[in-house]
Amino acid sequence: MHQTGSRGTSSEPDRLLRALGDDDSLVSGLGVDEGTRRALFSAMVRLRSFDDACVALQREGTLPTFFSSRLQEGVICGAAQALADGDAVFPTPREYGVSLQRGVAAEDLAAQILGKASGRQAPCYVSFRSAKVASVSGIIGAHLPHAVGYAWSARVRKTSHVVLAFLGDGATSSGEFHSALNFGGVMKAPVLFLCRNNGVAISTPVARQTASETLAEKAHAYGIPGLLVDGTDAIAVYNAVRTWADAARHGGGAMLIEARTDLLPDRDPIARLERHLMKDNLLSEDAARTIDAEARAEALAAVNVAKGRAAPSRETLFDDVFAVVPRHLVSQRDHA
Amino acid sequence: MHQTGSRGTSSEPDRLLRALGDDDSLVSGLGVDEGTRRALFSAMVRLRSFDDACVALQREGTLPTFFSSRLQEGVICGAAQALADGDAVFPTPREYGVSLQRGVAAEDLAAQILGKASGRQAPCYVSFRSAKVASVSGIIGAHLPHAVGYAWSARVRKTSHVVLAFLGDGATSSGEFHSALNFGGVMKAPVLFLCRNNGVAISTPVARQTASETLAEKAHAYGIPGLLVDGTDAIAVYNAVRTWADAARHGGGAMLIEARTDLLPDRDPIARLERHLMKDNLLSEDAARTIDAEARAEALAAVNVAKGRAAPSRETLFDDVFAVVPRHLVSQRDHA
Amino acid sequence: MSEMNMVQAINDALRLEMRRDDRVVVLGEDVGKVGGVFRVTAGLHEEFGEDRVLDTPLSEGGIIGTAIGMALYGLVPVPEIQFADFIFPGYDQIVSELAKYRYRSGGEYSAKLVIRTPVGGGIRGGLYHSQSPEALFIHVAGLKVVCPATPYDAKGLLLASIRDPDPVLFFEPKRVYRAAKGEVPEGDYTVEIGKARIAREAVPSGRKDDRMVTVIAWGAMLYEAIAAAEEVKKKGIECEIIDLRTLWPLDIDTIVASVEKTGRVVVVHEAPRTCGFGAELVSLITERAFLHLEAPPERVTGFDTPFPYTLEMEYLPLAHRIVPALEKVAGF
Amino acid sequence: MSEMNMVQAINDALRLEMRRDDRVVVLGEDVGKVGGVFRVTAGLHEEFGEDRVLDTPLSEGGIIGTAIGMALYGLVPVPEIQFADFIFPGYDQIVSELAKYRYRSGGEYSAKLVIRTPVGGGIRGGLYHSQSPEALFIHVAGLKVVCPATPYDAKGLLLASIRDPDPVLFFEPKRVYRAAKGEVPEGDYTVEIGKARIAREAVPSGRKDDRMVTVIAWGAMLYEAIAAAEEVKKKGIECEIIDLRTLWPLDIDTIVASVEKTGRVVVVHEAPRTCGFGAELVSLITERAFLHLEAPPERVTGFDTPFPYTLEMEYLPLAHRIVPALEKVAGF
Ligand SMILES: Cc1ncc(C[n+]2csc(CCOP(=O)(O)OP(=O)(O)O)c2C)c(N)n1
Ligand SMILES: Cc1ncc(C[n+]2csc(CCOP(=O)(O)OP(=O)(O)O)c2C)c(N)n1
Ligand SMILES: [Mg+2]
Ligand SMILES: [Mg+2]
Repeated sequence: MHQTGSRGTSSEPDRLLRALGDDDSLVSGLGVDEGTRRALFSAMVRLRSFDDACVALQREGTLPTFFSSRLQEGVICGAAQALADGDAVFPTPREYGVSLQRGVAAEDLAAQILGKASGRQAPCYVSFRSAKVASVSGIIGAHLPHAVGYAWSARVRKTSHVVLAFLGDGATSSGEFHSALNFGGVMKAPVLFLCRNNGVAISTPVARQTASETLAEKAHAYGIPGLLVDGTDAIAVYNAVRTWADAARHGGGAMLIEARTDLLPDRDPIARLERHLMKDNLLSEDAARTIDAEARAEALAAVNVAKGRAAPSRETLFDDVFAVVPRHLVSQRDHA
Repeated sequence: MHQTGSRGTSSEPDRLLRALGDDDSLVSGLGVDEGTRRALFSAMVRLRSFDDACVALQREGTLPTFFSSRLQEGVICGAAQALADGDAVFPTPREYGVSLQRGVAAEDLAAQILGKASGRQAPCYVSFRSAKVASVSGIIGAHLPHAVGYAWSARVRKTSHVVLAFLGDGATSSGEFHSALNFGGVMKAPVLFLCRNNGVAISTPVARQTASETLAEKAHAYGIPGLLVDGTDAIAVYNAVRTWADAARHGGGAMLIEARTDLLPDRDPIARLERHLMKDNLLSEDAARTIDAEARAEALAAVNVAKGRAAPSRETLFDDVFAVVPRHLVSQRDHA
Repeated sequence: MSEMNMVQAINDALRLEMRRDDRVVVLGEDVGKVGGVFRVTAGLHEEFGEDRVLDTPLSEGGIIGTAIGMALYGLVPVPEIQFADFIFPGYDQIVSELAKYRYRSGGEYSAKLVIRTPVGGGIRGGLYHSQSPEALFIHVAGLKVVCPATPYDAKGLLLASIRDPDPVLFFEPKRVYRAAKGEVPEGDYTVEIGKARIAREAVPSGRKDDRMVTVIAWGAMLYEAIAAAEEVKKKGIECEIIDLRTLWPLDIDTIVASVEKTGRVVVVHEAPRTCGFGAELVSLITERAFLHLEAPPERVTGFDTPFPYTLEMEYLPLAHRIVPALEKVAGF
Repeated sequence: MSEMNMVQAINDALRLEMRRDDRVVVLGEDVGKVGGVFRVTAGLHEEFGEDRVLDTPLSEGGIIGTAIGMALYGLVPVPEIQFADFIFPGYDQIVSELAKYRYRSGGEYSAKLVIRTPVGGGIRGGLYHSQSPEALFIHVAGLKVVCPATPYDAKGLLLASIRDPDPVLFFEPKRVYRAAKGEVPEGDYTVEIGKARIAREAVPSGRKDDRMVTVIAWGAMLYEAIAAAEEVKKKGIECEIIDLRTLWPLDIDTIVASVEKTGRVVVVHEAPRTCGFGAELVSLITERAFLHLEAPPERVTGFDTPFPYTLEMEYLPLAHRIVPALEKVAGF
């Protein structure tokens, strides 16, 4: 595994870290155990199925908006797989699905997306404290300094927990990206900034987002390492995150990984891993079909259960503004 | 002159651009004409004298605060000298004195500092439209995107004017630093970000400001060149800015220069240039004394003239909020 | 004249002014080729090219800060903030720089630009796609704040805003972007900044028990005020509705004249109640028309909570919440 | 008990709470070794070390954003913003993140922290070292806003703020940082958030032409209100002065009780008049005590201009500007 130091990447911006070769086999020397590879596959299929179910909800008008994670599963699932239980994740809306992998029931995720939990946030702006998944903000980049503060706290509190923060390519332009990476570098916080570069922010191509050749090299500005990885190669993402996390648990600091998901003509991370697993005889056609069928069934069932849940009542509008509903809100609740 | 490309600096962060050698003579190959070298010296002495007069005003309590430019003259005067008339400057309070070199009368500068012009801003937050010196903000870093927009406008309006924006090392942490350099890179704006690194922001050392090894290398994050220059060497600063400006007038884009003023044991840029000029027989002891005496006389006279000017009247409080005083302000002015 | 919706009217104003004045430039996230997420800038990139219509990086501080620099140069930028909810990363540039540039420079400089941004709820956008932050700008000296309710006013006020010498925040009520339709002149015209409009005049019936109420509203809530007025008319309550159009500087004369006539006031706005613009309106009315007031002015507003997602129709001050307030002030 | 000024009282509160609760951390620009530009955090770095007292890079968004992350972890950060004027680069973190975190997460998370920052004019600081931005935070649901006027309240309110479960903006009136002195208990005590204090009680003389006025003030302006009250006493105007202490949530009961007694109100604040907190106070009073009002409430405030430098003593609502307002409401 080629990992650049704080000034390596820029001289080799074309060094894209990959685990799977063009022939779908593991690049030699990368020992990722079979269980992990299988788990990665299942997680991606599960996420894709859930995503498809939600996209259908959007098409039928049930959801006004939805941030599909299609083709981004290699980054999302690869990274989540590399974390330990006590680690925390700070996602953007497009990684709403990371909670599935961290033990959240699909129906609870669907309930938040369908506005059947607190009903406060639009779809994909989810929160799962039980899974140590932070609340998603609607302000691009705003969550990044939170990840730094959280990671620093875990360090000074002498735990070995680390923090994973996701971001898109567009978010690299935000002021908080700058603050977060800078604070992360100075505070030596065990936080990973994992940038999914899908080449575009709404309609704006990366070339209009920044003039830097890669996003990974932005790390240098903060004295932290930057790494470019193939985001459609879930094993490569897993490896990169795992390597960072192992170091970060024992005193290592912040890092920026750019995972490109727009680069290769064959951009489907699930198809790639499937071919690899079949080639290595870790997956049969039958098994693949079963995994897929189960995932689709789970997603549909989850959506149905969630649809059946009660919507939050008017009274709940006034909860959670403060720890205790204050008098002025009691009066707005009861007399308006 | 050694200038790094968009990825050169980081591999040679210790390459500090200098024009004056340890023996006070010009490094060979750097042909800076005699007139320019003499002008630089006079400008620095003039600024130092003015600054001393203001520091005295602060000591006596006339000024509540003051941003002294002592020891920063190499950067301020070196850069200003390299500009053409139509170019614009966006300073921080510590470069309040750049206007002197751009034709502003010392008494008009003193009047603004003493609150005898509009009286709206604390000392050093000056503005001189006639000299194309922008209004200084109290918010660190906030002026940097202005410089980008201005420079871009000059470009699309097909002029050959360029823009110089000053900043301190502390300002590199601001969100607007990030926005400005990023926009500057993407928009290919003819703007120079000239960072005076004096090693400290109030009490915070650069090492707590950022973990990057140099500030110059932050340029890479924006796909623009970064350069490290000895900020106590006015000729080196002049050269660096001039070289950039010549290119920027003809299609060149944004750049970041870090000028270190805290590095060498011999940190006085005036003493250094004086030794050089004397060594090259461009300045006699007598001439130096005269330049100094004239500068001090000018500064004291300016302060006296400014002190004698009338302070703004209460009515002026309500001007310039809008182009025309609106009715609600007329009533606040006349009835309060 | 042709019938337009508000999106078309704003687009028409931008195109007209960009043709007339080559200093006008448009910039923002996704405003270029795709013409903005609401298509308000559609076609401008094609017509005026990328030196007049710029897709920017994702930084509101950068957008507004860069626009200020363009304005200092002498251009007239019209930056778009994709949703008003995203304006806060650029808030410092607006309140510390834009609003204060003329003042702090003793009149040497001014930064003239118009920030366009969609505001308001009712589109199932939730917490970060629904807010109405006008009060946070009206409190800051140096800014003009405009919010049209009709396509006619949208075009005329935008043209006036671009030609006004001061910075203007131009809030577009996105809930009625397409729903509000009306006749819009094809050529050039302006609607004066700082002038309200009587959207519905109260005509006293002459009956003894007749009660009149002045309703102050703007943007999308104007239509709710009108619906509420129709509703209470049956009960003998006659509303005079003022569409503010410009929130600051305020057309206090029109308001005071109406309150002197009706003696009762209801203010409607989407933003949270506390320290909302309604508080300023109530205070000004109390100061200027105290002896004419038959009842304390009522505010019908968003609640003092963040903007919710599923319950937005409970949160918004829609007709069903305005009606009881009208009845209350009428019955005081 | 010992006499302290406000800087000492706040320092004392921080030290006490950091000793009592090891989750409390202090961070900000220059708060460490040098103890802050106003020396409010002096000695803390020495006593608690750099894992509890952090000098940060120069980014208010970074300071507040990082503090939110610490709070999500379970620490109790007390970030300092060097001057309230510099809070705007961090405004988005406060209004979009801090204020909304509990709500948007359906109560799963909360971000408990206290932002300390000096406010107000009168120190020859000019445009960017003098502002009073309270209204810009009170309007945003989810924040508590505190502003003590005395050392006793400063210590007690800061301890209460740190222990309160919600985010608090703790505004420190820097003009009286050292000028306000008083007895402060040495140990632990709190002053309840949300409770105003009658700083001066109006005692009716019983004379027929006697007029009473309720004056609402906070922070440094409390002392101006007191001076004005002494001044008008000679003219038969008796003031009841309410020191709000907590601006939000508001102790409306204390205000209404006083207004029911006096029938007249003057509100004093440094911030610009329009959409200032005074507007909310006037509106609430009008809504709740309409029939008790003998005169329209008056606002004595900063003008609707940026904060000036040389003319700040004209700008501020000092006693010489409060006196005519008292006379006006008394003579209505
Ligand atoms: C501060 C802010 N500005 C603008 C937006 C609107 N917006 C939502 S998603 C988005 C693009 C994000 O692109 P990127 O970060 O690349 O993530 P992707 O959607 O490609 O995964 C924008 C501009 C926002 N949410 N917040
Ligand atoms: C946004 C903001 N935060 C904090 C301050 C307070 N402040 C004034 S000068 C300064 C330090 C600036 O340091 P640097 O940029 O290195 O410039 P220097 O004074 O060293 O020339 C700080 C923190 C400010 N003016 N603006
Ligand atoms: Mg993207
Ligand atoms: Mg410095």
